[in-house]
This record gives sequence, structure tokens and C-alpha cells, in this order.
Amino acid sequence: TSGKKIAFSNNYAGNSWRQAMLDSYSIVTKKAVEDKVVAAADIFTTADKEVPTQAAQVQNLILQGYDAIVINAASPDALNGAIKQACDVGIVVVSFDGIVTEPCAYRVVVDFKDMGRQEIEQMAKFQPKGGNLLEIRGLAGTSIDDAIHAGILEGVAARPEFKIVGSVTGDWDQTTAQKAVATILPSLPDIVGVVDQGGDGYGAAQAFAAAGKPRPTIIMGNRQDELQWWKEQKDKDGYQTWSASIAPGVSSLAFWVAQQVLDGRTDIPHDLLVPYLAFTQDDFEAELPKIVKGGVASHEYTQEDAIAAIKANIK
Amino acid sequence: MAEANADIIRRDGAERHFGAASMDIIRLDGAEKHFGAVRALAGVDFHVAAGECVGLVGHNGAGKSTLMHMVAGTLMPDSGRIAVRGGIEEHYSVPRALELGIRCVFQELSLCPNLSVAENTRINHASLSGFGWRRRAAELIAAKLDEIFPDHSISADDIAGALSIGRRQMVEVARAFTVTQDPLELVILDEPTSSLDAHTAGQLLAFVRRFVASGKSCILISHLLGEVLGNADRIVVMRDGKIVASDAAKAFDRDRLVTAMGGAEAREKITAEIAKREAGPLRVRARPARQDDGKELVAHAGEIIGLAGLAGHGQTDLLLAIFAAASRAKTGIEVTAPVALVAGDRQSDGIFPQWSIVQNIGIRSLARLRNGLLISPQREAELATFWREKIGIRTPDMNNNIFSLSGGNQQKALFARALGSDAKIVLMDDPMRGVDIGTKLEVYDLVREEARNGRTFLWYTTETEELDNCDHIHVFKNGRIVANLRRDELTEEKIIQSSFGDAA
Amino acid sequence: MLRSLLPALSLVLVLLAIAWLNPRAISYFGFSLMLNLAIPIALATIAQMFVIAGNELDLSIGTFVGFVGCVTATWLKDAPLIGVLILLGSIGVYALLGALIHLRNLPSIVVTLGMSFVWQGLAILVLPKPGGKAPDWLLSLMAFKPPLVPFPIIAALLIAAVVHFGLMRTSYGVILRGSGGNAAALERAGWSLLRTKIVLFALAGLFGVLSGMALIGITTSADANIGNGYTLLSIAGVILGGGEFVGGRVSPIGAVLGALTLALAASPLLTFMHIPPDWQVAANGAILIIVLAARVLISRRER
Amino acid sequence: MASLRLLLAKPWVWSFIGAGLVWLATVAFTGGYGGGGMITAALSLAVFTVIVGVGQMFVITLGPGNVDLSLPANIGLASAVAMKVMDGNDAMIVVGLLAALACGMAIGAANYLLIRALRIPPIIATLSASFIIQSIDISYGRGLQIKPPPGFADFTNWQVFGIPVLAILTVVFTIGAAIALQRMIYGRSVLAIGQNIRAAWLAGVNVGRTRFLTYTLSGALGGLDGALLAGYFRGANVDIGNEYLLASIAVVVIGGTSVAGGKANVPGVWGAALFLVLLLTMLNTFGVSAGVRLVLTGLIIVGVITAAGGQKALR
Ligand SMILES: Nc1ncnc2c1ncn2[C@@H]1O[C@H](COP(=O)(O)OP(=O)(O)OP(=O)(O)O)[C@@H](O)[C@H]1O
Ligand SMILES: Nc1ncnc2c1ncn2[C@@H]1O[C@H](COP(=O)(O)OP(=O)(O)OP(=O)(O)O)[C@@H](O)[C@H]1O
Ligand SMILES: [Mg+2]
Ligand SMILES: [Mg+2]
Repeated sequence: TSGKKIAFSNNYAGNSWRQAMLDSYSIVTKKAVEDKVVAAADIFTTADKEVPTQAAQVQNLILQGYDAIVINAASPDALNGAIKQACDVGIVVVSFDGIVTEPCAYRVVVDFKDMGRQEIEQMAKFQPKGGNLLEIRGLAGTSIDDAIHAGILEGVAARPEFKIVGSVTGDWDQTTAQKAVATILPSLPDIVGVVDQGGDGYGAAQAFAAAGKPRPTIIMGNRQDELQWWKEQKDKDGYQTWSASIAPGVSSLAFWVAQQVLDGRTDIPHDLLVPYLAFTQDDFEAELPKIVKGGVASHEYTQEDAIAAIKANIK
Repeated sequence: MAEANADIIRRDGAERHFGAASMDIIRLDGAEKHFGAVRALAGVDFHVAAGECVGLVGHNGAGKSTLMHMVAGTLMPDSGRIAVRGGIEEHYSVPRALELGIRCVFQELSLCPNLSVAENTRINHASLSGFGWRRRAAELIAAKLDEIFPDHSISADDIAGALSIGRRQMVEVARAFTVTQDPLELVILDEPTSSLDAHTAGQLLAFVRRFVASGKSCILISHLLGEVLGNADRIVVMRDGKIVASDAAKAFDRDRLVTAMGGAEAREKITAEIAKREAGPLRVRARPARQDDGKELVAHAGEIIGLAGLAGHGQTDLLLAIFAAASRAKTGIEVTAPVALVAGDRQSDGIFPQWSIVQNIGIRSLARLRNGLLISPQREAELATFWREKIGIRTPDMNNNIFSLSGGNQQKALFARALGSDAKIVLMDDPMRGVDIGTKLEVYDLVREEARNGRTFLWYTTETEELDNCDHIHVFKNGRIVANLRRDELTEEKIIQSSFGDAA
Repeated sequence: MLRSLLPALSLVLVLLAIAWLNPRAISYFGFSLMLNLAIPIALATIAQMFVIAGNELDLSIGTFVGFVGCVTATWLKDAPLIGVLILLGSIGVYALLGALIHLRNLPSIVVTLGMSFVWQGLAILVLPKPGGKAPDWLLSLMAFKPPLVPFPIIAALLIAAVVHFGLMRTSYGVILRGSGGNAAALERAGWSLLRTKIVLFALAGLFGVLSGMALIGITTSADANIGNGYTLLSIAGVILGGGEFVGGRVSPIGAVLGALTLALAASPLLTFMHIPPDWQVAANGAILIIVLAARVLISRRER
Repeated sequence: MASLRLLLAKPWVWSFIGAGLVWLATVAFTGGYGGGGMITAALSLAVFTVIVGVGQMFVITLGPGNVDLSLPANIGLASAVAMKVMDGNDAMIVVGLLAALACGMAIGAANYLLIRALRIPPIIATLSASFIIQSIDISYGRGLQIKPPPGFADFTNWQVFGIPVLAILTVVFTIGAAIALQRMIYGRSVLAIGQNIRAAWLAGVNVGRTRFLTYTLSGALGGLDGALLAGYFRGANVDIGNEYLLASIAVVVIGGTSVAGGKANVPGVWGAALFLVLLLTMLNTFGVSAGVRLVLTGLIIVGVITAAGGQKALR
């Protein structure tokens, strides 16, 4: 595939997760280009998380003659028109994180619904008596928010000792999340736990502290500040929780999938399931020093990792 | 010839008026109108007969415009009756007035600045629609402009906002006389000549006479008493919301009008009272941008310099250039002292519509009104009160919004703004638009007094008699100074000659 | 005179830059791809232009387009009759807003700010998660490939021509624009300002609906957040096209050109330039500034 | 009675009435539980909107077309600058605040330069500037969450008898702004320009300087807000100011400032900011879904403004 050109279409770069994602991607692709595995691997980022902007971007990538497009999409369905146009001219499309539903594209998916379920399972370990939960949702109207939420509901249904007494929208943005939690806290009964979609844990902890409410068990999301806070609490009084999120390094896996397809492999399934990245009470402290201050835990894939991951998905 | 003709008509009109009341185009009985505490109309009986030109005069704020709003249907009286051609109108309104053939040219111009002249014409004619309306509208207005102002040089495609205020006034007047479906019986002209030069105003008044001669009616409001005396059949004088006199025009002369209005005694023309003064230090030296010969405008301390010529021939531009040069160096213009400007186009250049009268007056003098860092409301109010007394701004409360003032009183507030400031040079852009005769005479005195105290005035005016107040007069044509007259050389003929002279 | 050519000039400038960077883009296929997403932007810009013509501002057009998109991808496909009724009803809501704003003399910016939440909320209720599908007729319409001239160009010309005729040439268009120029004068001439406001808002609603439908015809399926960016884009498009916020000074042709310029400058030009990812967003801003600054040189010379 | 009518005629009263009603509705719902906590939370959060709202108010008052769309990006960059300069060190708090202010002022001045020198309409100038600022922020802050010094974080959370000290300071600041608006040459100049820029110029107002100062002021307040937000939300990030794009405009217009320019209203900014936070509190407390919450938010805003009504022009 040394003559092939791969483009990366991204719709936002403004938070630590996306930065880690871009970093992982450029580390891996730079080496791939140096090693002449591919001819080019360019990154295109739009500013605004907007669907039409990204759709236009994909169309322009088509015009530039790329052989494959790796995409973190702003919407799973609304980009299908542009994705289909790309497929129609023979471009390989691999989506991850924000995946696309257009059948011709490949999807590197994380089982978000399972992540939601697991949050309740883990919560049950730390709060065996059950109790009131506060849920922080993500960006309304998106599929990821929907999947995690569905998982959490399933989990709660399976464990009736838990009850969700409050739900706020955090838009996956720490500021918004903290603000939303701060406004609802005064009116809530005692909360034993907070379930969220990753990255909101630290903000929630701050909101509880600011309101002078007792600290609940907050599920974390692999950010450095979240793990750091967890460690501080653990050192103080043995505080326990769990942390999960999609690894930003999945971007590099998506790249290798595109490369493999361009290489002529036809046995790759269009839906590839990869595990989300989770940390427990036992292993999070080992990870903490590896994360850059203010950043997020990640994991980059090598070509071999990718081939192994693909293999695991072939039944 | 024209004089004799007008005579007959006049008698004719009077006969009708005294004969059959049913021939009244419009009649108001006991009209009252209050604006908050202000009683703008205090029970007015007013009527206009067919074929009659009624002159309406009165001091600023007498209630003339308010009365005309009733006639045009844009304001409803608080009490009183309106009858059109003898029939009582229960639900009088603008559409009803238009249907009956009553039109109004308002004091505050009402063109849409974003539309062309033809499009503005369309607005007044519901029937100008369908295929080819554009062409019809353009032809309609062009024909009427040609008829009223033969040398107007306005195109139907010109955007109204880009026209000078004088031209806008011409368009608006012409538009009021255009006819399509609705009849045309009565046209109200509320100070139609305030922004016109003497030449154009003459054309308009001649047209009004022809119009009335053809059996239609007209109400003419003007502060130029000569215009009213010379063109109206009957004159109605208003004072403080009441009609204080109504008689055939012949029965009035200037003195009687002024007395009826309650103004000062009519005065003789200012004569050689302006004694020779020795020139003070240089204040302004300016050459118009288009001037190619050596002529320039020079003003010293204590001088009143007049800018004359037909409207829109570069006088305002030069004043603005001088104003700009005061804050930022500009080639060809030298200004040596602080400058203030009295705007003539008060809507777009002068008034701050959200503010009270006090704030409108104070804005030019804020730095002097401070106590430490903060503006002192007390000193601001003092300044305003001082000028309210000095030039007689009619209002119950200077803290009222500026728009609660009548047009002429708004203009006085702008005078107060400039004269109350620390400016040594005052630029006046045809500033007497809409100011009543009594006030004018007071302001003339004031200007001369201020000049004696060392202020310099650059005074653009479209009223030739105002030039009598000036020491030097520069006549403009096509953006250039074409004549420079001393006051003792000044005659109306010389100005007209220079204005129309062939110096390109 | 030159001033009215400025919007066209900006567009030419951007096109020249694109041609220089990627000659391949200047082709039937290239224009189809680069410009098809500009159609919904142009329609939204026209909607905004009607509101601005009446001295108001619509902060809800973006979420309204999103709402229409969600209805198009669900009701309009599954139950066309109900879908059509909903869309007509939403135009009616726009008309009502115009009436409300006039009768209560409300600042439109606050009312439409409130409505932007309402539309977004309704969009989420209609389509809780992304999906749905555009009706087939809409898909084939937006995928239409006329001979010689690409569809987006034809569509843009058509929109500009129709709206220009309606607003700038018809006799009622004059009244609509006059209501922004001098409302008092219009009232004095006997026109109903309530009616002009209702008509302007209803037209905005109509073009908002067209924009949402066109957008879904291109993207094929919907997302509750799909139109959010259109509010700012549409305002910028009107201004770029020579419109002004007050005074009824707007230009339909300018607005369409402005929308095309924005669409081209924001994406194709940027993509073709190969800028490091960190600075791509900045380049987007820089392009806008350069395009507008180039206009200054001209308008300054004209003074 | 007459004084009540006079009060009701003030445009800003309605935002306070709206805030009060929303609060009462929430307290009624919880049966009186948490009413005080809600006010504390509302005050702490409203502060940030008020600070940028005042800046935006001065800009909007300059007349139609004037608006500062660069505030969100400005806040984001300033938050990063402040946190990097403070570097977790209590001794550097003042320096960090000054750096954030300077950064904001530079942005404001740059905005005005674009508007004046290149004659770009303010709305597009500030929008373009915000793109550039965002890029600078991303490359400067790398999307990382940089933590505030503990002293600064505590300061932003400091409360006396349930009243945030920051809110008290902000009240003092807004009183200053109101005085500047009505009683200082600068404020009068802004109001004059907003009503009629040409008349203002002809009345001797220094138009250029006033507009420059106004955009710079707005920028400076954005910068200050960025620093404070980073303290309160325990970390700078690119997105920290996002919600203030709409919120800063919303509080200005809901508070009774005229978008046609020339009429401004400082107390209204407070009323509207409290109204918006309490509205969020109410809807979060009611626990309605995101869609319903948005619809209700919108309808309540429209309802309040309709009840308040506008005023008729004089002539
Ligand atoms: N909308 C208004 N609000 C408050 N007061 C008003 C309003 N319109 C007119 N007035 C007041 O009514 C009185 C009559 O005003 P009007 O405009 O009729 O005077 P006018 O005779 O036309 O004066 P001018 O010669 O200056 O035009 C004035 O005292 C004026 O201040
Ligand atoms: N020659 C002019 N004619 C009409 N309006 C002008 C003129 N010059 C300036 N203005 C008005 O004033 C506004 C600002 O102009 P400018 O910045 O030159 O004013 P200034 O107060 O002198 O500024 P500075 O602080 O740079 O001296 C312009 O947008 C315009 O509306
Ligand atoms: Mg009058
Ligand atoms: Mg005159």
C-alpha cells in the first residue's frame, strides 16, 4: 500500500480526549509514512462539531483523490450521504468513536451499552446496599449518549436496589456537567453514586464539594484529573470507584484497518468490536504517571495489534 | 397676470367658504389632543373649503402638526368630531383619508431611505401593482417632478437615502400630488420649503397656486410668513393649541400675523447695526475640495460668514470637512479652535432619539459638566434650564424625551447644544429649518451677540434674508465658491446671478 | 455601483484560489460536490434575509432547520400527509411569531432566542437519536444530474432569481422592504405593518423548511443537532452579501453569493490548503478576513 | 401603586420577576427543600454570565450589528493563559489574573482593528477572530485541563453566610458599570453612538476611541471571566466559554437592553442571568427529558418577554 493516501476527517479538536486521539493518530501515521507503508496520511479538522461542515469536508476529500478516509463522525446517520458518495468512487471509509451507519463503511465500535451496564455492576460492588443515583447524560440527540444511557437503564433494571433520582445533561463537557450538577444538587435527596459518560466525574466531584454535600461514589472516565482526584481520595480514606472510557488510541486502530483494507484484505468484517479502556481500584495508580498532566489515558495500536484485533473479530 | 388670476380665485374660494358648509373638504369641531401633561390641541374648530389654500401659522409647538395629523388620519383626537364633505366620519383613518383624497406631506420626511424614488411612489398608491408597475411609477413621479420642479435633476431610480435633504423634500412633495385611482382633493404641506432654496421654493409655491386654481385645496404651513401671505387665500393662526385668528389672507400683514402668533414685535431688517469690527485672529481657512481657482473661505474671530447658493451645492460638504479637520489634520483646511455644529437635518445628524432634552443638550459639553470623574446631573440640568430660558424651548419638563418637542423646538435644543458648548467656532447647516419667526429673530440676535463676544459662525442658509446677519457671504455652485460678497455688496440679484451663472 | 458587485467579487476570489490549489475541483463533478451543501445554506440565508429586511433578527433559524430536517426524515417519509401538515404548521408558527413580535412590540432577538430552544427540543423529541431517512423523491431530487451545468449551480441561480424577483421587483416586495426602511411612513400611507411582518416571517419559515428539506435530501438522514451552525452562517451570509442589519437594505442575489462564498471558503478552500491540524480552524477565520479585507480596498477606492 | 406601576415599566424588572417565579415553582416542587442552596448555586453560576454579559452589553449598545462573538474563544484562551501563568502556585495568582486580563484586552483590541482598519462587519470580524483564537488556544493549551492553584480555587468558591464572595464583588463591579454608563463620558458616548453614530460624531463624541475602548473592555472582561471560570471549574479548557456565546447575548437582551443600540440596562443583566440559571435548576429538578427541557426553556423565555412587552416609539 506504499502508494496509497489516507485522510483523517475529524470534527473537533478542543478537548484533551480529542487531542490524545490526534496525537495517537499522528504518532502512528508519521511512522507509517516514514516506513513507506502508506504514501500520505493527512489530518483534517473542522472546528464546530457540525454535521454539514464535516459532510462538506468529506466531499472535498473525495475531490482530492484520497484512497481511504478515516473518520470520527459528528453524526452516525447524517453523514451517510457523503460517505456513500465516497464509497461510490471507491474510497475506503473507516469510522470510529463517532461511527457512521452507512453499510459500505467500516466501523470500529466500542460497546457503549455494555459500558453503561458495567457502571451499575461496578457501583453495586462499592455500594452494596444500593441507593439513589444521579445520572449525567452526554450530548442530547447523539447515539453514544443514547447507548450508554440505555446500558445504565438496563443495569438499574437488573439491580432494583438502585434508583436514578436525578438526571442532568452534561454535554460531555466538564463545565456544563459541573454546572448542571450544581443546579440540581440542592433539591436532591442523598446520593450514593454518580453514573456518567466519562470525563464528567471530576466536575461532579467539585459540584458536590461546593454544595457541601457528602461525597458519593463517582464513576470516572480515564482523564488524568479524574484519576488524580481518585488517588487523593483513596490515599485519604480508601475511597473506591471504577473508571471507563473509549481509548483515544482507537484512532490508530482505525488507520490500520483502512491500511489493511487497501492492502487487499476482503475478510475484514464491517463491524469491529474493540474493548473500552477501563481501570479498577487495583490498576489505576500504575497508569496515572503515564498520562500527561491534564490529559487522558490512551493506548496506541501497532500494525500487529491491529491485525490481532481484526482477527479477534473474524468468527 | 398671475396676480390678477389669484385674486379671482381667492374671492371665489371665500364665497364658497362663506356660502355652503357642505363644500368643506374637511371640518374638525372641538378637536382636543393631549400628550401626557401637554395639551397640544385645546378644542380647535378648523375647516378647509374646496379650491382654497389655507395658510397655517403659529409659534413652534403651537399644535399645527398635531392638527394636521388629525386631518390626515394618523392621529385620533381625544375628543371632537371630524366631518368630510359634510358627512361625519365615525372611524376616520389613514386609508379613509386617502380614499377621500386627503394627502399629507409631513414635517418629518417620510420616504423609505432604502427604496428608489419610483418605489417610494409606489408606496402611496395601492393601485401601482401588477405588470409594468415599475415603469408606471417611474413615469408618474418623473412627470410630477417635471411639472413642479422643472430643473430638478432627480432620477426615478435614485435611492431616496442617497439624495440630499432638499431633494428628498422635493420628491416627497411631488409624490403627494401624484394621482392614480384615489381622488386628490386636499394636500397638506407641513413646512414643505424648510429645506428648499428660494428658487425651488418659488417653483413649489407657484405650483400650489396652479393646483388651487384648478379647484383643489391645500393647507400650507410655513414659518416664512411671506410664503403664507403671498400664497394662501385664508390664514389661520394658532397659539398654544388654540386658533386665535382666522381671516382672509388679504386682511393680514406681517405685523398682524406676528402679533397674533404672540411673537415679538415685527422688526425692521437688520441694518448697518453690524458695525465694522477689526478682524480678530484667524479661526478657519478652508478651500473646498473641488475648488480649482485660488478662492477660499477665511474666517476670523468674531465674524459671521454666510454660505449661500442653491441647496446642495457643496455648502454642507465644506462645513463637514471643516468639522472633520478640527479633530484630524486635513490638507487645504486650517482650523484653530474647537468646533461645534448645529445640524439642519436633525433626524439624521442631530437628535439622539432615546434621550431627554437635557441629555441632548448636554452631550457636547460633557467634559465641562463633570464633578471629578462623574457627570453632575445638577450641572447638566442647569445648563439645559439656562438655554430653555434663553431661546424658549417649550416643554413642561426638560427631562421629557426629545421627541416630545415640536419640530422647531427640537431645532432649538440643537442650537442650545452648540451655543452652550465651549466651541469657538460654530458651524450652522441651514439651522433654522422649522424655527418660528419669533425665535428666529431671537436667535439672530443671539448669534450676533455671541459673535461680538468673539465666536466665529459659519452659516449655511437657504433663506436669503438670513444672510443679512453675515459679514461675508460666499456663494456656492457645483461644490465651488463662485462669489465672495461683503455684506454691503449683498443683494438678492447678485446671489441669484452667481448661483445660476455659467461658471461651470 | 462597484459596491453591489462586491459579493460576486468575493466569490470569484475564492474560486480562483480553489482553482489554483486544486484544478480538479473546477469540473462538473467538482462543483457538484463542493457546492451541494451550499444549497441549504443559501436557503437558510434567504430565510434570514427576509427577517433582516424587516429590521429583525432570527436566532432560531439554525435549530429550525434542524427540526425540519428531523420531521423530513421521519414523518414526511413515513406519513407524508402528517409530515406536510407539520411543516405547514411550523411555517404558521413563524407567521404567528411575526404577529406576536409586532403586536407586543417585542425584541425579535429574544423571541427567536427562546424559539431556538423550542425547535431544538422538538427536534430531539421527534428524533431522540440520529437516524430516519429522507423520502425517496427528495433524495432523487437532490441527486439530480442535469446536463452541462451542475445541479447546485442551477439551484443557486434559481433561488436567487426567484427571490430577487419576488422581493426586489414585485410591487408588494417594495412594501416589505419599505417596512424595514421606514415603518412609520408605510403606516402613514395606509399599509398594515402587522401584515408585512407576518409575511416576512412566514417567508422566513418557508425558506427555513426548504433549507431543512434540502439538507436532509443531501445527508440522507437526520440528526437533531444538524442545523445548529446555520444561525451564524445565515447571518454572516446576509452581511457578506451586502445586507445591513437595519434599514431594510438587503440583496437576495448578494445573500446567495454570500452563502456560496462562506460554504466554499469554510471547507473546500481549507481542505485543499493542507494546513497543520492545529491551525486549520484559524485558517478558516483568516480566509474570511482576507476575503472581506479584499473588498475594503475596492470600496475604499470608490469613496 | 403608582410607584409599582413605574417599577413595572422598567424593562429589567421582568427578568427578576421571571427569576423569582421560577425559583418559587422549584421550591414548591421540592416542598421547600433546598431553596437556599439553589440561590447560592444560582448566584455562584450567574456571576460568570454577568461579567461577560456586561462587556457584551456595552458592545451591543454601540448599535445594530455590534456584537462580540469572540467571547467564548477569548474565555477559553484566557483560562489557559491564567492557569499556565499561575502554574498551581498561589503566589502567582495576581500575575495570572493580570495575564488573563491582558490577553483579553489584546483580543478585544485586535477585534476592533479588524472592524476599523479592514472595515469588516463586527459580527464577522469577531467570528473570524474567534476561529483564530481557538487555534491559538489549542496549540497553546493542547486541550489539556490545567489546574488552578488551591488558593485561587478556594477563592472562587468562598462563601459568607451562603453568599458567594465573588457574587458580592461582581455586584460592586456592576454598580460601577451602571455608573460608568450613565454618569461618565465614556458611557454617554457609547449610548450616543448606539443611537446615531453620525449624530454622535457631529456632536463631538470621540467615536473611534469609544468603540475601541468598548471592544477592549469586552475582551478584558472575557479574559477575567476565563480566569475565574478556570478557578471555579478547577481547570482551564478550550470549551470552558462555549455556552457564553448565547448566554452573554441572552442576558443582555432579556435584561432589557435594546439591540437597536443606545439603550442599556445593567441590573437587567443580573436579573436575566439569575433567571437563566434558576430556569435550568427548575427544569433539572423537575427531571424532564432533554427535549422537553429545551422546549420549556424556550417557551418560558418567550412567555416572560411577552408578558413584559415592548415599548412604543414616541414619534
Ligand atoms: N408624540 C408627542 N409626545 C408628547 N408631546 C407631543 C408629541 N407630539 C407633539 N407634542 C407636543 O404637542 C405640542 C404641539 O406640537 P406640534 O408638533 O403640533 O407643534 P407645531 O405647531 O407643529 O410646531 P413646529 O412649528 O415646531 O413644528 C408641542 O408642545 C409638542 O411638544
Ligand atoms: N467625514 C465624515 N463624514 C461623515 N461621518 C464621518 C466622517 N468621519 C467620521 N465619521 C463618522 O465617525 C465614525 C468614526 O470615525 P473616526 O474613527 O474617524 O472618528 P474619530 O472619533 O475622529 O476617531 P479617532 O479616535 O480615530 O480620532 C465613522 O464611522 C463615521 O460614521
Ligand atoms: Mg410641526
Ligand atoms: Mg429653507
